[in-house]
Amino acid sequence: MNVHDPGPPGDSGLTVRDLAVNYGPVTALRGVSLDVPRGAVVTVLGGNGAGKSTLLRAISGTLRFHRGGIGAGAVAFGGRRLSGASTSAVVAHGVVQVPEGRKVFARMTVEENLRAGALGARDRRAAAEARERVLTLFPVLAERARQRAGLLSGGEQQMLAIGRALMARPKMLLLDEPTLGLAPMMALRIADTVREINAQGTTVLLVEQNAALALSLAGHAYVLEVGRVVLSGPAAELAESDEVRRRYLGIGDDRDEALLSGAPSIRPALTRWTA
Amino acid sequence: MSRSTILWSAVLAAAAVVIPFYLDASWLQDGLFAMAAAIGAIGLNLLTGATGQLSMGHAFFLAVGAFGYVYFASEPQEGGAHALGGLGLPTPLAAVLAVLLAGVAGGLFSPIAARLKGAYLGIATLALIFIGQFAMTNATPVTGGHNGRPVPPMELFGFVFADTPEAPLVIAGVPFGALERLWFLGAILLLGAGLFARGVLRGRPGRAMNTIRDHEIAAGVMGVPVSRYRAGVFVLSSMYGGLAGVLIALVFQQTVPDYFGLLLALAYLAMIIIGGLGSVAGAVIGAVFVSMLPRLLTRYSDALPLIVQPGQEGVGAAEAAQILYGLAVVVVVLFLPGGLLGLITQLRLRIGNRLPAAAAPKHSLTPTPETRN
Amino acid sequence: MTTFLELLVNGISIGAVYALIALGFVIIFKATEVVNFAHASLLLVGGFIVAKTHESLGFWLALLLGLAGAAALGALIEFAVIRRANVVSHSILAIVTIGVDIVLTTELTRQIGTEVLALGDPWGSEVLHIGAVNIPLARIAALVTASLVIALFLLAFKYTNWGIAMRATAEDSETAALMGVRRGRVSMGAWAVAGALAALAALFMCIFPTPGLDRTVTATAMKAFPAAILGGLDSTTGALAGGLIIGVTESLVGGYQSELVFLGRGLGDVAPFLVMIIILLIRPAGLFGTRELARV
Amino acid sequence: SEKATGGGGDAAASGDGVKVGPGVTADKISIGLMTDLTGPYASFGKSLTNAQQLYFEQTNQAGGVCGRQLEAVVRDHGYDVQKAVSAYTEIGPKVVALAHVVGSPMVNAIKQRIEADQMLTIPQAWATNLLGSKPIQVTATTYDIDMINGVDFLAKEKGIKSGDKIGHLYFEGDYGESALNGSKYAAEKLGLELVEQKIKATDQDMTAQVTAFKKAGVKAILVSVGPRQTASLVGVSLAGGMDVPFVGSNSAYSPQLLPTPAGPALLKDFYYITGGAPISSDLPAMKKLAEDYKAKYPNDAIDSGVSAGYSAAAIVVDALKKACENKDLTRAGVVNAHRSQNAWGQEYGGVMDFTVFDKPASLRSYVAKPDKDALGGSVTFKDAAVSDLAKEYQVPVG
Amino acid sequence: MSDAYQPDGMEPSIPKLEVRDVTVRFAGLVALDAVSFTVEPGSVHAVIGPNGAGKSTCFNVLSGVYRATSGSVRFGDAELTALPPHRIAALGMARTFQNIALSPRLSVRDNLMLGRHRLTRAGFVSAGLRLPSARREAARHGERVEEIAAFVGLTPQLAMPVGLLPYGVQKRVELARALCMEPKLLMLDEPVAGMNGGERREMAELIIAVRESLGISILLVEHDMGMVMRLADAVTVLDFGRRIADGPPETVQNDPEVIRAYLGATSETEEAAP
Ligand SMILES: Nc1ncnc2c1ncn2[C@@H]1O[C@H](COP(=O)(O)OP(=O)(O)OP(=O)(O)O)[C@@H](O)[C@H]1O
Ligand SMILES: Nc1ncnc2c1ncn2[C@@H]1O[C@H](COP(=O)(O)OP(=O)(O)OP(=O)(O)O)[C@@H](O)[C@H]1O
Ligand SMILES: [Mg+2]
Ligand SMILES: [Mg+2]
Repeated sequence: MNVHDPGPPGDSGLTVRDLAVNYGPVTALRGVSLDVPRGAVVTVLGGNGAGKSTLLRAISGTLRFHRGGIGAGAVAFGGRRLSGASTSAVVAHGVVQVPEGRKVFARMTVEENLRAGALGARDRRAAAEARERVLTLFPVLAERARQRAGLLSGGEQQMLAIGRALMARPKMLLLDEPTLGLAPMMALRIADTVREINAQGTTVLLVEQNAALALSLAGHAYVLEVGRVVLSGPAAELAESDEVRRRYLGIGDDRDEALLSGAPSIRPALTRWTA
Repeated sequence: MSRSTILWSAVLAAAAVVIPFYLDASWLQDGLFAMAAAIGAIGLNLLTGATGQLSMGHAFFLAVGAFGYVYFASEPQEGGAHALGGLGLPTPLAAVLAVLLAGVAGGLFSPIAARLKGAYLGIATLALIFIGQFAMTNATPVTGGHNGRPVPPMELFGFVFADTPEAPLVIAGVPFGALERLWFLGAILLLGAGLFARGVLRGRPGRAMNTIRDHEIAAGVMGVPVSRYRAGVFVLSSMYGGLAGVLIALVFQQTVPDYFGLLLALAYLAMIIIGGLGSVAGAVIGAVFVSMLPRLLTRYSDALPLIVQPGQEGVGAAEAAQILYGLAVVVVVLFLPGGLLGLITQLRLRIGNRLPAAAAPKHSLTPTPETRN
Repeated sequence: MTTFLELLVNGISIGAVYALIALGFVIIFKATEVVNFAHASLLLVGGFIVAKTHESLGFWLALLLGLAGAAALGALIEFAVIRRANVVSHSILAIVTIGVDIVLTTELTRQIGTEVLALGDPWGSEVLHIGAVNIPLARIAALVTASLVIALFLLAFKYTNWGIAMRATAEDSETAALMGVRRGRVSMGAWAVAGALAALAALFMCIFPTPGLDRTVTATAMKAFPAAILGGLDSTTGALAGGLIIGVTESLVGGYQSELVFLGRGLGDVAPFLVMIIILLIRPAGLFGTRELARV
Repeated sequence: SEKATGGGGDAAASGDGVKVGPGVTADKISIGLMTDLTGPYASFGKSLTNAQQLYFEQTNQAGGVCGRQLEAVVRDHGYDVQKAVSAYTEIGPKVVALAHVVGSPMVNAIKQRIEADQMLTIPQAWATNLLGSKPIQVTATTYDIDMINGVDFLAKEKGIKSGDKIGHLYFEGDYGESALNGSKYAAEKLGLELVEQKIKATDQDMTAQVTAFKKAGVKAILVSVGPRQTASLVGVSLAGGMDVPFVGSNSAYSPQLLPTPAGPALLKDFYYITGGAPISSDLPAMKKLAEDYKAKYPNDAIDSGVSAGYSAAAIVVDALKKACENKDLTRAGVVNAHRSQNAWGQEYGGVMDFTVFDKPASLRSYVAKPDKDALGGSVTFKDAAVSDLAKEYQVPVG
Repeated sequence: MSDAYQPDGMEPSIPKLEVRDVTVRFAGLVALDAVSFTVEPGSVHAVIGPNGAGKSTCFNVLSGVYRATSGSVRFGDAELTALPPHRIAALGMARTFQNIALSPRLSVRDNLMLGRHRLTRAGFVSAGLRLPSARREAARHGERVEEIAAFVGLTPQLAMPVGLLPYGVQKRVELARALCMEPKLLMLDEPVAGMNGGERREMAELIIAVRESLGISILLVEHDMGMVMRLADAVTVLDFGRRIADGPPETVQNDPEVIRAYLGATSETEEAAP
């Protein structure tokens, strides 16, 4: 396993080498390698089921919750091996994931959700600071402190989920589709937040369906398809590539325009039901 | 119906007809208890398995059925230490009324059944057991009090389901006593109860019930009157319990309040878990397993290692049966999603090689891959 | 009046013991969303260890051992069963605990056999006379201990992260793990604590005024169910309130039995359940429980 | 099939000219024991079973009955009615008599079949509703007779007099209610006021009941509950300053209670009334039984189940012997033989009349008192006697 | 082009939905504050607004999941605010859920058949006894379910348990289930959230086809502004539970209040929402 030594400890970011992941008989990732340098924002694009969430799970050590496991390869952060470590150990190393679909603790209050975020961290003073920072980023969370999180709107929940992850003062943040279901302005807010978090020194690995937004944030991007990396490069370059424009930015498909402008559908019409 | 289903049905039907000619009375009696348990378990599976409403009070409805039948069918008795009431109705009518009465009892509880969910409903139904015990021991004129009262044998079109020493019935050289006769009655009732429940589960009500279990709000928005359905299923399940109670009373020939206690209610839950939640076949398999296990262990205790004869030091058959049945519940949930029925289906599939073994059975206990929030 | 007071005090003190058991349910429910029907066996094992060891070790050491033993059994159940059961519905897990309970109580009652075991407590059959009211010393000890323990838990839930970690794990163990919570530790811890509480309750249930531990003790655990439910399954305060309500109800109904004959004999056993049903009709999540609110 | 016997009658004469039926072959007589080894009466059930097996063994060593060896068929119903019914269906066709059945609900559940089968049955319960059935033999006194004799004892020796209040703590069910019949009757006759408290077998803590008794100001308390409840009652009463005599039914006491904290209270002023002699009594038969039992079961404690089981076994075996003399070992023959005896059991300390079955076989009760050092944990406090009250009492039957 | 399309064979029986001054309060929070709007028969009406503005709450009131604190909702002649969900469904109002709410263990076919619940009658007795009426009903509606499945493109998955299907397909099952109710008003809560470009296009196409074929009213909540602008005939904008704008898409899009509260700078919007 030392063949892919991720480099000198302490200053390297996240490295993923030749990662293969299986869910029982299903192979979800094969031979994926990826680097997230310290302080960078890297994004991973890909269609539904490409394996993006799987990649994040492999990093955060939550595959076992889905009956999955790492078949081959290694993940390391700051020179320390994460593959094989328990989730709590990964968190202790400063790698924190915001799960797909927000997953706030619905029955706990917003306040308690934030406290839950700090459970991994020992330092009380640091936790208080982190709380300050989160509430400045998302004032709505302060307003709703006593409300049960399950009753928040989708966007509020997403903010809570990010805020909760920040409570652990992560060195690296893994974001799984943070703009899912968010209003455009809110998506922009999240984007700003990611920039801000990054500017404060947190490394970010971002998984997004909203490719335009992701590419505007990231320095480097990878494209996953059916469990493999099919494209990678500087974000700006990728954003120019035809393939990415067509598939992930939804630009340049003329069929699209025709369809949405109210022209007759190519679909078989559904007749009315007569009881 | 597939060809193999027809084949299996034919085999089972033939077995059901032949068995009373070979097995002795005590086996028949246990078989009958298993049939009654199967009817009750089907009812509970409609409620707990298919609709997701935990009930720990099923034994109460069995009691209502049993004592209802006895009260409706018995002639009133004066004298003795306690006077016993009764309506002296024809027994088939009494049985039907008893089942309806169990339904009414379920209906009376349905304001609670419709409001509560999960553990709260489970423990609320637990109250039924205690209230039932209290009512049964206090309503002496109806129930005979602590000792219960004798059960009048069923009489259908002049045919009596009892031992008739004065006019013995002998078929193919086999004397047909109460148990042999009841065997056929039990088999027919079970068949009817099973087919009815299958129809319900596969039809419009079944889908509504499953959706209430999986997503109550969605069910309501799709047009299912959720509270009415929950109450309706509770009533239906109570009626199944009542029918099981009637059959048990007929087999017992004496009903005793003590029997319809907490342990019985828990045994029914164990049955549907062990057999497989949400299906008719699962309930039947579970019922047979739970009711026959102690019997088999007792019968073969001398041949089994680690099990001692009554009175010796060590684990007796009764204890071993208890332990095994408790273990079965745990093992099934841990290792056999879908219960014994799921296991059988998987084995059949694997043998038939028709589908990869990974295909999940319809009512498996395992969560399906996450849907997004 | 004296009678009423005496019944009331007695009810409160027995209610405190129910509250201890109910608190165990609540803790387990908070941590794993499971209604633990195996609680009776935790009770039994705790009492059994104390009964078997107090002669050689002395009471206090035996008590410690009993607490530890029941805690270990609780942890074992969590480790061997609850953690591994991967089910959609928590109702099914509740039924699994019934299975566990059947196995454990069968074996434990076999071990206990037919004896009535004394627990060797220091309070004996002494009785405190306060005015005209007589209260067994053991009951006072129960009341004091239960109050202390419950107060401790209320504070712990409020001011430590333990409560948060527990509820987070209960709700979504994967996400809780992403917060750095060690799932195993939290839920196992909860089961262990509940076990210890059960052992403590077993002690007070099996000493004066009852003669000792025997196989019937498990029946008493049943009364803690209505207590836990009517207080609210996820509420510590609820456990206390529920325990007291059940204890007092039972004591009063028993004590005024002859005045209540018109309601039928043996009302004492059903009264707790009737009270529970009435409360649930008004508040479906119990007095202090949080309502299950869904949004779509 | 094996079952196809043609359904004919089942009595037949065997080689030695003795008519035999189910449970009897040319060299073996099978006797059923339906006991509780895993339920609430497990200790009692175990003593009964042990003692009866001892008796059968001794009989077999002495040559058996009618040239046949006795064999016990034991089934444990764990105090569960359904299991009892199943067990009867299973062993009923294979035995000639039931030397003991624990639990009156169990006996009631199979009563109809016992009668149809003419199966001599000795219940180990003493409720009056077990009376009135020819094949069912309740031994010695019933609970009501014991209570009447008990009240009489209170009046004669404990200074209870007309106008006083006495309490009665009893179980719901046959046991408690039979006993209550007796106490009600006796109280009325003596002009006492009876304060009733009914409890269930699952109730453990008698504080509330004691409070109620105290409030009523009772001068003595009758006890027809289980040993645990007795212990709690007596302990709480004494600790609460209610120092009154207690008189229990025979099922209210168990020597296992003596080492518990309730022990001292029980030793103080508690008595129990029983139709059968305590095993510590001077009767030679009892002394021998105690020795033999100790020899065979050195690890098992001796309690009232030992003498009760042993004498019940003796009743069955004597009935079999008599039936053998009559050359009729069918079940009906055994029951008839049994019912022909009118003064059985002198050697066990109680003369019983088996010829009537709608009355208790005896009206004489012992008063026994707990004693730490005595065998079986109790000694005879007053020898068996019938009170005048009991003589006039009409036993309710069925 | 929003008013360009008017299906010619528009069903006259499609009623108007009128929401008048609806207020919803939760403990210490006003989720909807005197909101009013009208959904014209046969139109596509979009409700947009920032997260937490009250859009889903509005759907929940319309479908009877939440009770309005005050105000009225009329669908044709019927007043909805006091009705339980199943009575509202019976009036021909169907909805999908923001978070998928299907029965994961049932097959797609069974999930769709549930949509027929309000149109079918078989109860416990007739289903249990398999009366001919119940069988005929099941067969007839089974055929319609297959038609709808074909229309939505789910024919190959009909027998699969829903839980095993990919997210995008599950969202289509949600839509198909709502269509199976033969609604007069279809409410879609974020139908393309979490979908990629291709899937979004397909869903949009489907919605257009529904309106084209059935002529029913559609109430749409969506954050994908491109889609909203192209599909909607009218748009209502909510913010903090209050209606801040209402009108044709073009007008709303340029409303400064809307830009402030929801869209942010327009140029960026184009970029952020594919
Ligand atoms: N628990 C599981 N068991 C089996 N297969 C799984 C499991 N979770 C995911 N998969 C499979 O692994 C593959 C990758 O899934 P993953 O969730 O990582 O995709 P994704 O790129 O995150 O897609 P999306 O955009 O929908 O979130 C898919 O084919 C999926 O079906
Ligand atoms: N059941 C409830 N109890 C308390 N508050 C609630 C409840 N349901 C919703 N809310 C609150 O009402 C507000 C509106 O929520 P709603 O879900 O309607 O927003 P939305 O517009 O659909 O947002 P999104 O676009 O994020 O889905 C939110 O602040 C939410 O927290
Ligand atoms: Mg994903
Ligand atoms: Mg919403």
